[in-house]
Amino acid sequence: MRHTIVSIISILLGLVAGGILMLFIGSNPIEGYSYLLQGALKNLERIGNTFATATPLIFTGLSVAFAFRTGLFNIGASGQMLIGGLMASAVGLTYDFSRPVLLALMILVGMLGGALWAFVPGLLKAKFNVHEVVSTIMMNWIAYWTVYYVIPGYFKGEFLETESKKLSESATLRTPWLTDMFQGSYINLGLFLGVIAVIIVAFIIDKTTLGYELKAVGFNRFAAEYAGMKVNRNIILSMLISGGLAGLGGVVLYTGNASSIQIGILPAQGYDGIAVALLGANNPIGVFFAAVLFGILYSGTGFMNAMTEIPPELANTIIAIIIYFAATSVLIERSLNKLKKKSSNRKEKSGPVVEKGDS
Amino acid sequence: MSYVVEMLNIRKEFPGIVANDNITLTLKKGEIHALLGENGAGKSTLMGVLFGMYQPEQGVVKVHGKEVHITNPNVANRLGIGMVHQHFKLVDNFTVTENIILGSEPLKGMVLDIDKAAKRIEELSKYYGLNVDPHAKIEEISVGMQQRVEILKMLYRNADVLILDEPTAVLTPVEIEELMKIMRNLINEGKSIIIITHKLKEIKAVADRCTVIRRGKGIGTVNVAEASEASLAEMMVGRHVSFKVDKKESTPLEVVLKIDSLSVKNNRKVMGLKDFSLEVRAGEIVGIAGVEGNGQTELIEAITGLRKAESGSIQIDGNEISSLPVRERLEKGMSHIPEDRHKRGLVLDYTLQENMVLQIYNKKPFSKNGILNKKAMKTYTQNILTNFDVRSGEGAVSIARTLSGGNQQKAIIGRELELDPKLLICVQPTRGLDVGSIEYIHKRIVEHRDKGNAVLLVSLELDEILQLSDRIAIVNNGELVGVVNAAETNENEVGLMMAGVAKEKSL
Amino acid sequence: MWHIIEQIFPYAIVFTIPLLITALGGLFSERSGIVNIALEGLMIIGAFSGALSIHYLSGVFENNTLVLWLGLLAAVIAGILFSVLHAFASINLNADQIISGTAINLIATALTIFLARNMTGSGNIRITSGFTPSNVPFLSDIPIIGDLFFTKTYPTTWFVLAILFISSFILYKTRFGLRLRSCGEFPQAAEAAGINVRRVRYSGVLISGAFAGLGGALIIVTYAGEFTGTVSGLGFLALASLIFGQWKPLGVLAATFFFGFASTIANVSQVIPELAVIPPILLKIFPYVVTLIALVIFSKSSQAPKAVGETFDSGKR
Amino acid sequence: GCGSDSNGSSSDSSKKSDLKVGMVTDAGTIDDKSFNQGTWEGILKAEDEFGVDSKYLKPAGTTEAEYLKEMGNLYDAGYKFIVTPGFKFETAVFQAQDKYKDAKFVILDGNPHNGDFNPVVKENTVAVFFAEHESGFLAGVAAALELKEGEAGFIGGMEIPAVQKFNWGFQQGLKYANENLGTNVAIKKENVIYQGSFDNAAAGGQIAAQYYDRGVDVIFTAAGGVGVGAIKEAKDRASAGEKIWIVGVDVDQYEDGKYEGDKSVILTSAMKKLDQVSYDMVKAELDGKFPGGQTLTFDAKNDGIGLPDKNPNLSDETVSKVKEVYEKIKSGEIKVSGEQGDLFK
Ligand SMILES: Nc1ncnc2c1ncn2[C@@H]1O[C@H](COP(=O)(O)OP(=O)(O)OP(=O)(O)O)[C@@H](O)[C@H]1O
Ligand SMILES: Nc1ncnc2c1ncn2[C@@H]1O[C@H](COP(=O)(O)OP(=O)(O)OP(=O)(O)O)[C@@H](O)[C@H]1O
Ligand SMILES: [Mg+2]
Ligand SMILES: [Mg+2]
Repeated sequence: MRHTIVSIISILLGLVAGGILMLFIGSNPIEGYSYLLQGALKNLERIGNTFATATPLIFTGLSVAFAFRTGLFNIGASGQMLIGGLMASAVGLTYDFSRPVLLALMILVGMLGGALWAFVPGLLKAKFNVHEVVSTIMMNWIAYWTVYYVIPGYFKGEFLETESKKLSESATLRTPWLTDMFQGSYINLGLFLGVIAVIIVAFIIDKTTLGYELKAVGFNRFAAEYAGMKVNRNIILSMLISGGLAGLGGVVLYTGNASSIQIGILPAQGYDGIAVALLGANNPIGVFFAAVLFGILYSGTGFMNAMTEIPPELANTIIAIIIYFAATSVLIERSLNKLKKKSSNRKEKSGPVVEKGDS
Repeated sequence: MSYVVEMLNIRKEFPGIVANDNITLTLKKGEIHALLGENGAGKSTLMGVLFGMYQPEQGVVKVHGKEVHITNPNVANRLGIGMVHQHFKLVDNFTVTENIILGSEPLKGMVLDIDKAAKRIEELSKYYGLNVDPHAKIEEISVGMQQRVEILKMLYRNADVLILDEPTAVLTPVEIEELMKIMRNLINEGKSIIIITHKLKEIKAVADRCTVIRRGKGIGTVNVAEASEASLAEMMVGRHVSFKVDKKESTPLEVVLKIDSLSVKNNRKVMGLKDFSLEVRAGEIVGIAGVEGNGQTELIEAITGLRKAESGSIQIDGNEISSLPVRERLEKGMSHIPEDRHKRGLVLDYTLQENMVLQIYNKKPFSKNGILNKKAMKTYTQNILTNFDVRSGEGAVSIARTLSGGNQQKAIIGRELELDPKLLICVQPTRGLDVGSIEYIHKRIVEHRDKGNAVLLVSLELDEILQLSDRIAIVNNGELVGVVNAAETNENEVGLMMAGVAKEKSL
Repeated sequence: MWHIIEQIFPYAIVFTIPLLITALGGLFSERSGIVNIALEGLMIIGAFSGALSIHYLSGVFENNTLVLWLGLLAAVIAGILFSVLHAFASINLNADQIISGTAINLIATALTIFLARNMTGSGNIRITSGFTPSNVPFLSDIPIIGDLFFTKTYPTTWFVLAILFISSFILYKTRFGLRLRSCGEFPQAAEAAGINVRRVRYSGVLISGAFAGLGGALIIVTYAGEFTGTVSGLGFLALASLIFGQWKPLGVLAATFFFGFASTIANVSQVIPELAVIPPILLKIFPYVVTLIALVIFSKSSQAPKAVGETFDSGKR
Repeated sequence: GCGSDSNGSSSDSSKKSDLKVGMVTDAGTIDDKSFNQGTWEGILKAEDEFGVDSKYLKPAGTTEAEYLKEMGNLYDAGYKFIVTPGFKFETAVFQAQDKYKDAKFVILDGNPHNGDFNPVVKENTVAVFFAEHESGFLAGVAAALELKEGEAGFIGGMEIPAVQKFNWGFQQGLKYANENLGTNVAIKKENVIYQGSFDNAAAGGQIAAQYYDRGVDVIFTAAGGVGVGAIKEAKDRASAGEKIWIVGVDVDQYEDGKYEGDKSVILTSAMKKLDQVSYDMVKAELDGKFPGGQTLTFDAKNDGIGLPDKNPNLSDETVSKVKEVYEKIKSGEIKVSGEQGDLFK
C-alpha cells in the first residue's frame, strides 16, 4: 500500500515534470497527454499494441524484481533476452512439429537459454563473490556478439545479413483469434504467459518455502546460512529463475512481437525492466501495472508526436524522470511521514518511550 | 574547585524516545568520573552530546565555566574533549598513524607529513606508557592495542577531557589493569576522564565520583568512596538486585558433544583454534571463558557448521558431524543462539513469524509440499512471544527490525529454546539486555540444563560465565588453557588463565 | 606481428583514454563510498555538452584548439552539474545508489537527444574538427618505446595521464585523499574524527561527474567526431575496469588499457590477415571473457572499499 | 527551443496544399547524414515548395510491429502519404498497403512482400530502388582517374544489399578505368570489408588506419558512423601531410571531410539522390501522377544516382571523363552489375 502510493506519486511527479518540459518547448501538456492516452488506448487495435509493448516488459520487470527480492541486481536481462530469443528462434526455424508442441518447446528452450546466461553470473557470485553487476554486463556483450555471429552463420534470412529468417506464422506466439479480436494488433499469447508468470512468481515469492529461502538469502545471507539454507545454491537458483524470466521476455519479443531476431542490438527492454521493477516496487502485481504503464507511454507517444509538435524523445525523458523520483522516494516517504505525524502527533508522544525503555 | 565540564539539564530526544531527560553531570579537573546506567539508559547519548555528535534539545554545556555550543566533534576537539567510542572508530586498512591524524592532518606543503606525525605519536606513546607501533596496520593489531590507538588519538589532539565509553568490555583482566594504570598516568598529567562501564568493581577501583542515570533520567552523583557496589546497583536499577544466579548442583549424564583435537582457521587464514578438545555432557553447562578473538568464534562456527574445520573431530551423541552441512547438524538436536543477532540471528526484514521458523519452515505444519502455512507459523510464534515476554508493535507480524535490541534477543532465545535442543549453544546470550531480562534468560538456560540437556556457553562477561557454568573451559590464543569447576574457582584464577597463564593442576 | 602491435598501439591508447578518465572518476566516487553506476549517463552528458559547445563556439573563436579545450571544460562542468543529481539522491536522501544511477543513465540518454534536437535541430552533433594526433618531438625517435608511446599522440592523452598521476598523488599523499578513503572504508570513523562525510562524498561524486563528463567529450574530440546520443556502453565498461583494476589508479590504468587494446585488436582483426584466421566472435568476446576470468582470480583479494554502496547513517554503530 | 523546425518553414510558402506527408525513420536517427536524413530533406523541400504538411516519427525499435504502429499513428493523424526508407520496411509496408487502402506509401530500397520475398506492390504503393552499383561505379572511375596509380579500399557498414551494391559497383568502376582509361588503381581482397555496424566510429578510424598504413590511397566508405571515424582518421593524416582520400557515400560528404580551412579529404561521393526521390514522389502525388503499383529504379538514366555537381578535389579532366562514362551508362553502353559475380565480398 505504502509502495503503491509512493509509486503513484513518483509517476505523477514525472508526468508533471514532463508537462513542464512540454510547456518549455511551447506545447500544451493537457493536449499532449490526452493524445498520448488516445494513442495508447483509442481503439482495440491500439489497446492490443499497448499490451504487446508491455508484454516483454512484464517479463524483464519480473526478472529484475525477482532478482532484487532475492538480493541480486540483474542488469543482464538484455543479454538473457537475446539468448532466450536466439534459442527459441533456432527451434522455431529448425523443427516442424505441430504448433502446440513447437510453441511449448520454443518457450521452454527460450527460458532455458535465459537461465543459462544468468547461470554464469550466479555461479561466479556464489562461488567467487564476483559482483553480479559487472558479470551480467559482461554477459550482455558476450550475448550481443554471440547473436551477432550465430544468426548470420546459421539462421541467415534470404538477402538479409542483419536478421534471421522469418519464423513461419505458426511458429510465432501470434494467434489469429487474438489478432482479429484486437483488430490486427500485435498482441499475442505472450501476454497470457506474462500474466501466468506474474501469478507464479507472486506465488513463489509469497507462498512457498522456495521463495521464503530465496528471500532470506537475499535479505541476510549470513542468517540464511546460520539457519541451514544452502546459500550458494540459492543464489544460483535466484539467478536462474531471474534469467529464465528474462529469457521468456526474449521469446515474447522475438517470436511474438517480431518474427525474426535482429543482430547488432541489445534489446532496450532489458534495461527498461529495471525501471519497471522499481516502479512496481519489486512486487509482481506492481510490475504488471508498471509494465502496462510503460506500454502506454511507449505506445502512445507516436500518436502524440503525430498530433502535436512534441518530439518523440520526450516520452523517454518522462519515464526517466519517473524512475528518478521512484529512486528518491525517500523524499516522498519523508513528506508522507511528516503529514502523518502532524495528524497524529499528540497521541503518540509518550507511548513508545515506555516500550523502548523496557527492553 | 572548578569544573572542567558542566552538563546542565540536558535533554535529548530521539524519535519516539527521550534518551536524556534533564540530566546534569559535572566533571572536576583531575578526576575520574564514572557514568553508570542500564542498557539504553542514555549514557552514550549523553556523551554524544558532549562530543558534539548530537545537539541537545535543552540544557547547557559549559567548558571551563564558559557556555559552549558543541555543534560537531571538531568543536569538541578544539575544546580539548576527546572520546573513545563503545565500538572503535578505526579504519581497518589504515596504519595507526593514518588513523590518529585523520581529521587533523599535519602537512608539509601539500603532502601529508606522515613522518612527523609518526614521531610525535611515538613520543606520546612512550610518555604515557602505551607502547604502540605507529606504522602497524589496525587490522593487524590486537583489540587492546586498538583501544590504545583510540586513546592516542585523543592525546594527539591535546584533549584534556577524555571520554571512554565501555572501554573494558573487550579487555582481559590484565589489560584492564594496564588500562587503569594508564588512566592514572593521564590524571597525573592533568587530564580529566569520564568512563562508562557496567562493571561496578571497576568503578570502585578507579573512579572518584559516579553519576547514575536510569531510563534517561539523572538519579544522582555520589562519591565512590562512600558507596558500595550494592548501593550503586540499586541506584541504577531502582530495586534490589541479586547478583547470584539461582541454581542447583548439576547432575551430568552422558556425553552429548565431544570435540577432539579440533583445529580451525580464522578469517586471516591462520589457525584461530588449535588442537582443541572438550566434552559437554547432558545436564551440565560448560562455559568458554576468554578474551574476544581467542578462538571462540572459530570454535562455535566449526561446531555449527558455519566454518570448515581443518582437522579434528566433532561428535554429537557419538555421531561424527564435522563434515555435515548446517541443516543436518541442526537436525541432530543442536541449536545455536548466535553471537551477532543482527548478522546471523535474524532476517531483520522478515516478520517475527517468519523469523521464528527460520530453521523449520520446511517442516510440517509450517509448510506442506513446499507451500507455506502462515497460520501455523503465526500460532507457533505467538506462543513463543508470550512465553518469553517479547514485546513488539504488531505481534507476530511485526518486522524484526522494528523491535528493540533486547526484544530481538529474547525472540531469538525463545526460538532456539522452543526447538528443545539436546545441545544448546549460547554465545553472548545476554548481550545488550537489561538486568531483569538477564535474570530471566539465565533462569531459562538453567531450566533447560535441568531438563537433561547439554549447554555450551560462550560469553565475554566473566561474571556470567562464573555464575552460569558448571564447568569452565578457558581459551587463550586459540588454545585450551584449562578446564576448571565453576564451584572451585574464582575470577582471579580464570582471569589469569584467560591471559594465558596455565593452571598447574588441570582437571 | 610486432609491426601490427606498433601500428595498433596509438589507436588502442586513444580508445583507452576516455575509458581511463571515466573509470578514474568512478574511483573517486567509490572510494568515497558511493557506487556510481551512472558513469554511462555522465559520459553521455559530457559527450553531448562537449559537442554542443564546440558546435556553437567554433563560430565564435578562430582558434580551433581553444574551442576544443573549452568544449572539454563545458563537458566537465555539465558532468559535475549532472552528478549532483546522483549525489543528492544517494547522499542527502539515502536513496539506493544503484537505482539512482540507473535513473540518471535513463535521463541522460533521453534528455540529451531531446535537447540536441531542440537546440541544434539535429539529434546528432558533428564537430568540424577534433584534436589531431602528432608525434612527440625527440621522444618518438626512441626505438620501440617511441613507436609505442610517443607516436600519433593526442595532447588530451598527456592531459589525462597527468590527471591520473595527480589523482594518484592526491589519493595517497594528501589530506583530501586520506579523508576520501576513510569515508569509503568506515564513514563513522571519519565522522568521529570530525570529517564531514557528506561533503567528502559529494566531492567524490562530483569529481566522478567531472571525469566522466570529460571522458565522454574526449570520445568526441579524438576518435568519434560526432555526438550520436550514446557512448555504446563505455561507461559500464569503465565501471567494470574500476572493479577489475581493484579501485587503484594504476590498476585502473592497466584494466582500461587492456580493454582498449583488446577492443582495438577485435576491431581491426578483420583487416589483418594474421588475425583474420581467428573466428571474429572469439576476438569480440575476448575482453569480456577475460574480465570475467580476472574477476574470479582477483575475487579472493578484493579491495573494494568496505562501505561502498551503503547509505551513511551517522547513528549506526 | 526551436523544436518545430521539422515543419516550421511551411508558413513561408505561398502555396498551401492539404497533403500531409509522413515519414517513419529506420534504425538510426533523422540526422544520420544518410538514409533518413536524405529522405527527410526531400520531404522538407516539397514542404517548402508546395506547402504540404510534414512529420516524421521514430519507432521505438526496428521490428515490423513498431514500424506498423508508427504508420498507424501517422495515418490516424491524417498523414496519408507515408514514406519509409529502407528494406526493413518491406513486410510492414506489405501489410500497411492493405490495411490503409486510402493512404499512399513510398518504400525506398525495398519491395513490399510477405516475408517470402515475392514482391507485391499494390496500387497505393510505390517501391523505389537505386542503382547503387552505378553510383559506386562512377566513384570507382573517378577515384582511379584522379589517382592514376595506387590502391583503393572499401569499408562497408553492415552487409546489406544497398551497401553491397555500392561495393561491387566501386570495384567494377576501378576495373573499368584500369582496363579502358589507362589507370592502375588496384583493390585487394583484404582491403574490402564490412565492419558490421553503422555506428562504431572507433573501428572505422582503426580500420582506415590499417588500410592507409599498408598503402591504400583512397577508401570508399559506405558505413554511416563507421565512415565518420574513417574520415576523421583521414583528416588527421592529411593534416600531417599524407596524400590519402576518402570517397563518401549517399550524400555529398565534402563538408564532412574538411580540414585546415577549406581542404577536404573527400575525393568525391557516390550519391543516391534520396531527397530527389522523396521530393519527386510528393510532387507526383500533387500532380495526380502517383505511380502506384510500380517498382521504380533510380539510376543513371533518370539521374537518381551520381557524383556531386561540384567536386573540388577532382581535376577538370577527371570530371569530364567521368561525365563521358556517365553518359555511357545512361546509354546502356556500359553495363554495371548489381551482383557480386567474381568480385570481392
Ligand atoms: N541514533 C539514535 N536514534 C534513535 N534512538 C537512539 C539513537 N541512539 C540511541 N537511541 C535511543 O536512546 C536510548 C539511549 O541509548 P544510549 O546508546 O545512550 O544507551 P546507553 O546507556 O549507552 O546503553 P548501552 O549500555 O547499551 O551502551 C536507547 O534506548 C535508544 O533507543
Ligand atoms: N539508530 C537507532 N535507531 C533506533 N533505535 C536504535 C538505534 N540504535 C540503537 N537503537 C536501539 O537502542 C537500544 C540499545 O542500543 P545499543 O546499540 O546500545 O544496543 P546493544 O544491544 O546494547 O548493543 P551492544 O551489544 O553493541 O552494546 C536498542 O533498543 C536498539 O534497538
Ligand atoms: Mg552505550
Ligand atoms: Mg550496549
